[in-house]
This record gives sequence, structure tokens and C-alpha cells, in this order.
Amino acid sequence: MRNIATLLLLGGLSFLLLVITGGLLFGNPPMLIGQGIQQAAPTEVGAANIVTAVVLGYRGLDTLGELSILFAAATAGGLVLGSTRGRSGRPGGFILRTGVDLLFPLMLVAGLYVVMHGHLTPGGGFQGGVILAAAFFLPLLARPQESLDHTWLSVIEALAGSAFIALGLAALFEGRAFLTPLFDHGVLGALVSSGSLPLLYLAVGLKVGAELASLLVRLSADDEGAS
Amino acid sequence: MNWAIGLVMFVGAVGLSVIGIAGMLMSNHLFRMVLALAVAEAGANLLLILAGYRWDAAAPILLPGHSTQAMVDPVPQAMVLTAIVIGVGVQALALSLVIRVRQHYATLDMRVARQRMQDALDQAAGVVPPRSQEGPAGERPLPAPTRTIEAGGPHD
Amino acid sequence: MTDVTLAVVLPLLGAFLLPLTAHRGLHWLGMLLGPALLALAALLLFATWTAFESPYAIALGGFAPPLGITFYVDLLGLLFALAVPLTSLLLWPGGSDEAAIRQQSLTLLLAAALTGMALSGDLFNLYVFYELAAVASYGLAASSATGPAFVAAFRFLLISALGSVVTLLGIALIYFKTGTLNLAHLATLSERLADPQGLAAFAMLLIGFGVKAELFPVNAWVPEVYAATGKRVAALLAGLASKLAVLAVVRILLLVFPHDEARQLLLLLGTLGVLSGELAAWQARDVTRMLAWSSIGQLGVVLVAFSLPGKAGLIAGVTVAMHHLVVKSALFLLADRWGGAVDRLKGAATASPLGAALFVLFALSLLGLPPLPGFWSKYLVLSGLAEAGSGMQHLALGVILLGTVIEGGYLLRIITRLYAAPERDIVPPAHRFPNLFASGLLALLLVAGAILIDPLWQGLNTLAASATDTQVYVQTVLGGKGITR
Amino acid sequence: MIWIAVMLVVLTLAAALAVLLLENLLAAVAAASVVSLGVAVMFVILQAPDVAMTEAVVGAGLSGLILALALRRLGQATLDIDANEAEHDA
Repeated sequence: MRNIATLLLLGGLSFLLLVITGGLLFGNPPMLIGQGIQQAAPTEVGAANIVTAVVLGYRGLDTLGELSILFAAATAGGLVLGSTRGRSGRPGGFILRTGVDLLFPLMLVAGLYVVMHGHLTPGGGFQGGVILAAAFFLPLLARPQESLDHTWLSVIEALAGSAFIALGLAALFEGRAFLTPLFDHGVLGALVSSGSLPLLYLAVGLKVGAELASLLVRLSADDEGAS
Repeated sequence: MNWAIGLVMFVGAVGLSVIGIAGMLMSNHLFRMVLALAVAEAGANLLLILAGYRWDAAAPILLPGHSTQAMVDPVPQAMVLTAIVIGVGVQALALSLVIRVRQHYATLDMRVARQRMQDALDQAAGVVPPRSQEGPAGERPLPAPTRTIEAGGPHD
Repeated sequence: MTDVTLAVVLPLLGAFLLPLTAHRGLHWLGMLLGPALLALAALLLFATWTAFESPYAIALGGFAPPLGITFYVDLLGLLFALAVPLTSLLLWPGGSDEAAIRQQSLTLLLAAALTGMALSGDLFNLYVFYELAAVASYGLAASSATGPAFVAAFRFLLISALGSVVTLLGIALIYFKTGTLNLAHLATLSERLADPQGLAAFAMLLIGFGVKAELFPVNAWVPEVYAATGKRVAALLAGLASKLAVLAVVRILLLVFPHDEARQLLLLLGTLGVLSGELAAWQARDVTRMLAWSSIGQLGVVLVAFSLPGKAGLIAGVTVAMHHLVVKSALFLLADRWGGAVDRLKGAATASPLGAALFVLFALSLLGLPPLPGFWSKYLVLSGLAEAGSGMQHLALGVILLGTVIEGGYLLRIITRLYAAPERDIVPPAHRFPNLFASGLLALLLVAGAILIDPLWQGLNTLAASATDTQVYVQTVLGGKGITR
Repeated sequence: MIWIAVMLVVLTLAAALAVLLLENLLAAVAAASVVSLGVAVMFVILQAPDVAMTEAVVGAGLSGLILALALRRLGQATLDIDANEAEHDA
């Protein structure tokens, strides 16, 4: 009975959605703002990766909102799960520990590389931030007794987020709108180019990394005695 | 042929959204609801990307040399980047709540958890739960839990 | 330095920095930081309000409007934006331990997000701010850390997340058809959305934004969350957050979907909300859930009011929304100690005469007793419905009148218990001073509204005149006029 | 090329159904990761390399890790089907 109901719901919903979306312009979108951004972005922002120009330039406020959402989720997660106590479990074997030790600097470099090249190639603060979080979290899986210093994580969290806002406010103090990109654009495609965008992505990467690392640590912690 | 690829992906996007939404509506298992949410989000993200897809265009990255080539719309891509990261944050928070619900009510069944919540709220408010009545209007009427409820209190 | 973006950014900055004060003996700074920033934001918005001449747009990041995100500053947005820091200050959660600091962080994030929703002129930016407000409210809903709070918060999260997915699908649909996200730009393209697909997109956005606006089919979380969490949080969500969600819906309705079908849909859902909310409130037997269901009914009235076309509808809607903000926040504050069964309230008036008197005042205004602002707000809605005059509107009118009768029934039930003789000398607890003080302030505001009815009417007229004029909005944002920087 | 797309979509939809229907929760988490990976490949085909990278790193990697950690804390991270409780309606 239940399965029939499920099937009916599935069929009805897909029929509805297909009818609603049928006859849309496929593969040939209107691109009213997309077209404008593509033409203006190289001169206005100077990032070779136009998605980055949109994420940090044209829609920079969305990115700030997104960082705030991650922060809100981590804060709420802290409120729900409470402070972490400790982690139990046997330490990993020799191979696991050595492997993780070798992997750690590699992942750190890879994460920072992805963050710093976000304005040139695919990648950027979010992807790099996730890699950074994983880099700091993996050693904890190998050595459950050790713990990540929460004070440091929260300091990085707070300062990286504030740095993003401070870069936006700096433009405001110069008499321009909030989050206007600063500095010269430089040469399109060069590492040091597109003004303050790499700095913004660095702030995003650190914030995302710290936020996700603290979320992971909290989820992997043991229960401090069921309440 | 690229045009047809978009159409196939479109079917995939609608299918994923529908499977995810239906899963969230039909399942009573807390953890599976979170999983279904992830599937539904993937479908919505795919549809959003399709909204900016041009079948004759390249990725929106300027390469030195060929700068005149047509590119797909970068705006939906930026929106989906945002949506993906929001999704993972919400997912982590949802799982924290699932862990706590499990600790407090020793169940992962939404109907059982909800019944116990209602009982606890009624008790705290000092009203005897009206057993005979259905849920108030605007709510899904919930069938009585078929599973025997083990004694209350934390499980672990 | 009186840029209104600061009213969004400063609370965000405060929320990021607040956890740092948990360490190294900075408690005094932590206690001050949040209220100070909220007060600063309120001052800033108030200064903008007093210096306001004509609507203007702010191109964030300095990118010309249809391409970048814009903030649109008009009286409607400023009024709702100003309500955010003031109400958050009034309902500020005190304390300086770790959990309290987290709760304050979330309150600041909620305030920033709601202010952003009041000012934003971009569809996806609205969604991002809405989502921020939603995530902050999940945390606040779970903040009392009890079993019921966790279940209620989880259900709230699931319903809201489902709404978010549907909203994303709706945004994708709109982007398919128009290729833009700027509300002013969408307003110029609104004929493209005047078909069944467009209506479906509107319905999808309505389901998404409606979760926090306590819209009819997606409001099952309301009574549970309000009953399971602290009453200050309930006041914040029912009083403030729901209004900003309504404002987002109204902006989208006015600019992007100025079609009759969209209005009819809103009217239908609002009417169903009134009916279901008031009936469920009648059945509720404890004060908190009674207030929660009644809040669903009230928000139904708000949506019905906003579904009326033209200036009259906007004036009625703003009046009902603001009245409900004041009254429901105050009632939830008073329910902090009186949230239990109605029958337990016998003799409460002797224990807390001032609290009981305030409760009666707010209840009477909610009902719509003539000299109080509640009367005028309800009168505006009803006369607007009578004038608009089609069958649906007359039905809504009947339902709202019926709802008022039911409302009178259950509110009177509480009031008679308040003034009844205490049973067996069990006297209900008196109120905590901060709650009494805050609801006293709100009562003063209500009485001032009753006295200053004439200047308020004038102000509302100018506000509505500019808010309903889509041409002004489009010209301001896209015409290059009045854009700062 | 078109057949690759069709197979990709079929695989992803099958994995999505598996997320809902698999009794074992850890297997369901794995299926969710497969959905993410499939969607990531679709993003590559749709000329969205940035999004594809994010979906692969976040959706398939991080999200899977978070789900597995939560499952461990819920005490269900096992491939033993008997260990699952409250699954009477799947």
C-alpha cells in the first residue's frame, strides 16, 4: 500500500515538474545579465575565471551571506552538541599514521594552491577550504587521543570572517560601495592580479576550512554522557 | 548532439529533485530524510546549472589566446557554488540534531520521536493530551506507531 | 559613513567576533558588543529614515545594477529594517556563558539577515539572506537544549530545507525564462512570467519563503517550536522573522508577479491560514500553543491584506503586520511564565496585576477593540476586501470575521481565568522584570499608535504611494538615477 | 557522447533510488556519494568545472565523511543489516 502511494507521489511530482518545465529554452538561455557580465568582467574585475569574478565581485554579498550561513551552522551545531569532550578509539596502525603524516603537508599545499589560484583556474576558497579542513582533520582520525586546539580554530574563524568584511569596509571608507574590489587589476591571467580578489578568497578559504574542521571535530567527538 | 545532452541532463535534474522531495515526504527515518534532502538539493543545483547552459559554448574561463569564444552563463554557476556550501552546512546541523534526538528519545523514527515530543510538551504545559482527536488542521495526520515503544530514557 | 549596508554588516561582524570574547576574560566586552552594534544599526537606520527624501539604490561592489547585487532603500524597506534591530534589542538573550554567547551570535546573524531581506533588491540575494535567517533560527529553536526542542528544531529544519529546495527550483525556473535576478530588471520582464509556468514559479517561491511566514501548508513546525523553545526566541520568530519573510513575498509579488492569479493564490492561502490557525487555536489548551496557532491565523490576515491590489492593500498589510509584530512579541514575553495550561492561570491577576493588565490590553488590541490600533488595522483589511468585491474576497472577509469571533472566544477564556479566584491558594508565578519591562515598552508603543493615528495615517500613505509604484523602483535601480556611487 | 550522458543519468537516478531504498544506512550514504559524483561529472559535461570541483569535493567527499561520522555516533556504522533499527517502513 505504502509503496503504491510512493509510486503515485513520485509519478505525480515528476509529471507536474516536467509539465511545468516543459518548453523551456534549452541550451539557448536568455543570458541577460550573463552576457553583460562576460563582456564587462575582464575589464571591471580582471579575473580570468569569470565564475570567480561573479562569486567575489558581482555577487560578493552572497558569498558573505554564505560564509555567515556556514558560521551559523557551526555555531548552532556547537549549541546543539555542546563542547567537545574527547575522542576514544584505538590509534591507527603504523601505516595509517605515517601515511597521514606524509599526506598532511601535501594536502596543506594543495589546499592553499587551490585557494590562491581561484581567480585563474577552477577552484578557489570553498574547494581549497574543504581540502584544508580535511588536512587538519585526517590526523585526528589516525590519532584519536589528540585533539585539535579549539581556541585556535575559533580565532581563525573569527579573524578570517572579519577580514572579508574589513576588505569590504575598506572600500566603504574610501567612499565607494561596500565590497568594491580594491587595488589594480594587474595583468589578466597573472597570479597577482584582479585586485583584492585573491585576498578575499584567502579569507574565504581560511574561514571555510576552520568552520568545517570544527564541525568535523564536533561530529566525531564522543558523547559526553547522554543527558 | 549537444542539445540532446542538455535534455537528458534535464530529465536527470527533474528526476533527482522528485526522488529527493518524495523521499523527504515519505520517509519516517530521520537519517534517511537528511540523505533525501541531499539528493533533492543535487537535483535543484543541476537544474540551476542547466538554466545557464549553452550547447555551443565553452566554460566561463578566459584562456590566453581565444578570448572571443562564446561562454556558458557564469551566474548560475556562482549561485550553485553558494547553494552547495549552504547545503553542507545545513546537513551538518541536521545531523547534530539527529544525534541529540536519538540520545533523548532512543529512536530514529520521526513518528515515535514526534509523539514523545508532544507528550513531553503536554506534560510540561500541564494539559492531558487529547488522545481521541486528530492532529490540528494543517498537519499531516500521523498513523499510530506500529512498533512497540521501548521504555523511555536515553538509549546509550 | 551613513551607508545603510552597515546596518547589515555590523551585526555580521559582531557575530563573527563574539565567540572570541568567550576566552581570556573579555566577558564585559561580550556583554556589550551585541547590544551596542544593534543600537548602532538602529541609529543608522533611524538617521537614514529622518534624512529620507526619495528612494535610492546602492550598487554593492560598485557594479552597475542589473549585473551586480543592489540594495533598494525606500520607506517600506526602512520601516521593516528599523524594526529588526529594535526588536532584537528588546528580546536580546543575556548571559555570558558559552551557550549564551552562541545564542547571542545567532541572534546577531538573524538580525543581519532580516535587515538584509528588508533592503535587498536581488532574488538570489533574498534567498541567501532568507537561508541565513533560517539556519540561525534552527539554532535558536534548539537553544533550550531539551528533547522536545531538538525534535521540534529538526522538524523545522526539514520543512524549511524542503522549502529551500523548492525555492531553488523556482529561481531556476525564473532564470530559465528571464535570465536575470535583479528585481527591478525582472519587473520590466514580468510579462514573460505571466503564464502558468510563471505562476508555478511564484507558487514555488511562496512555499519556500512561506515557511518562515507561517504560510498555510508549510506551518506545521510553528506550535512545536514555539512551545519547546524559550519564549524570547518564540517572540523573535513569530513577531519579527515572519514579518520579514512576508515582506520578501510582497516585494516579489509587487515587482515580479503583478498578475491577478498570483494575488488570488496568496489570498487563497492566507484565507486557509486564518481558518486553520484560529480553529486550531480554539482547540489548544495551553497558552503557548494557543498563541502559536493564533499567530498563524494573524499572519493569514496579513497575507490576505497584502493580496489586495494597489495602495489600499499595502497600507492595510503594513498596518496589520506592524501591529502583529508589537502585539505577538509582547504576548509571548508575557507567556514566559504563563505558558502552561489555561486552567492553571486562575488568580494570576492577583500575583501580577500589571502583567495581567498588559495581557488584557494586547488581547483587546489583537481582537480589534475600537480605540486601539488593532481595530484600525482590521478595519482597513475588511473595508479593502469589501471594496475589492469579487467572490473570493467576500469569502475571505467572512472567514476573517469568523476568525475574529473564534479569537474572541479563546482570548476571553484566558482573560476570565486571569481574573478568577485562585484555586487552593496556588498562585501562578509573577513575571521576571526584563520581560515585564519589554512588554511595557511595547504597550506604550501600542498606546502611542492609538493616539498618533493621524500622523501615522499620513506617513503610511506616502509610504504606500512610493512602495506600490513599480515604475519608481525600476527607474531608480535601472535608470541610473539616484544610485549612490 | 549522448550515450555516455544517458548512462550517467540512469546511473545517478538509480543511485538516488538506492539512497531511499537500501536497508543499510552506510550503503545508503555510499549511494548518496555516488549521486554526488554523477552530478559532478554532469557539471563537467555542462561546462561548469568550478561547480564540478566543488560538488566532488563537498558533495562526494566532505558530505560523505560528515554522514559517516554521524552514523558512527548514532551507532549504526556497520554493514550488518540486523543492527539497523526503526527501519520498518523502508
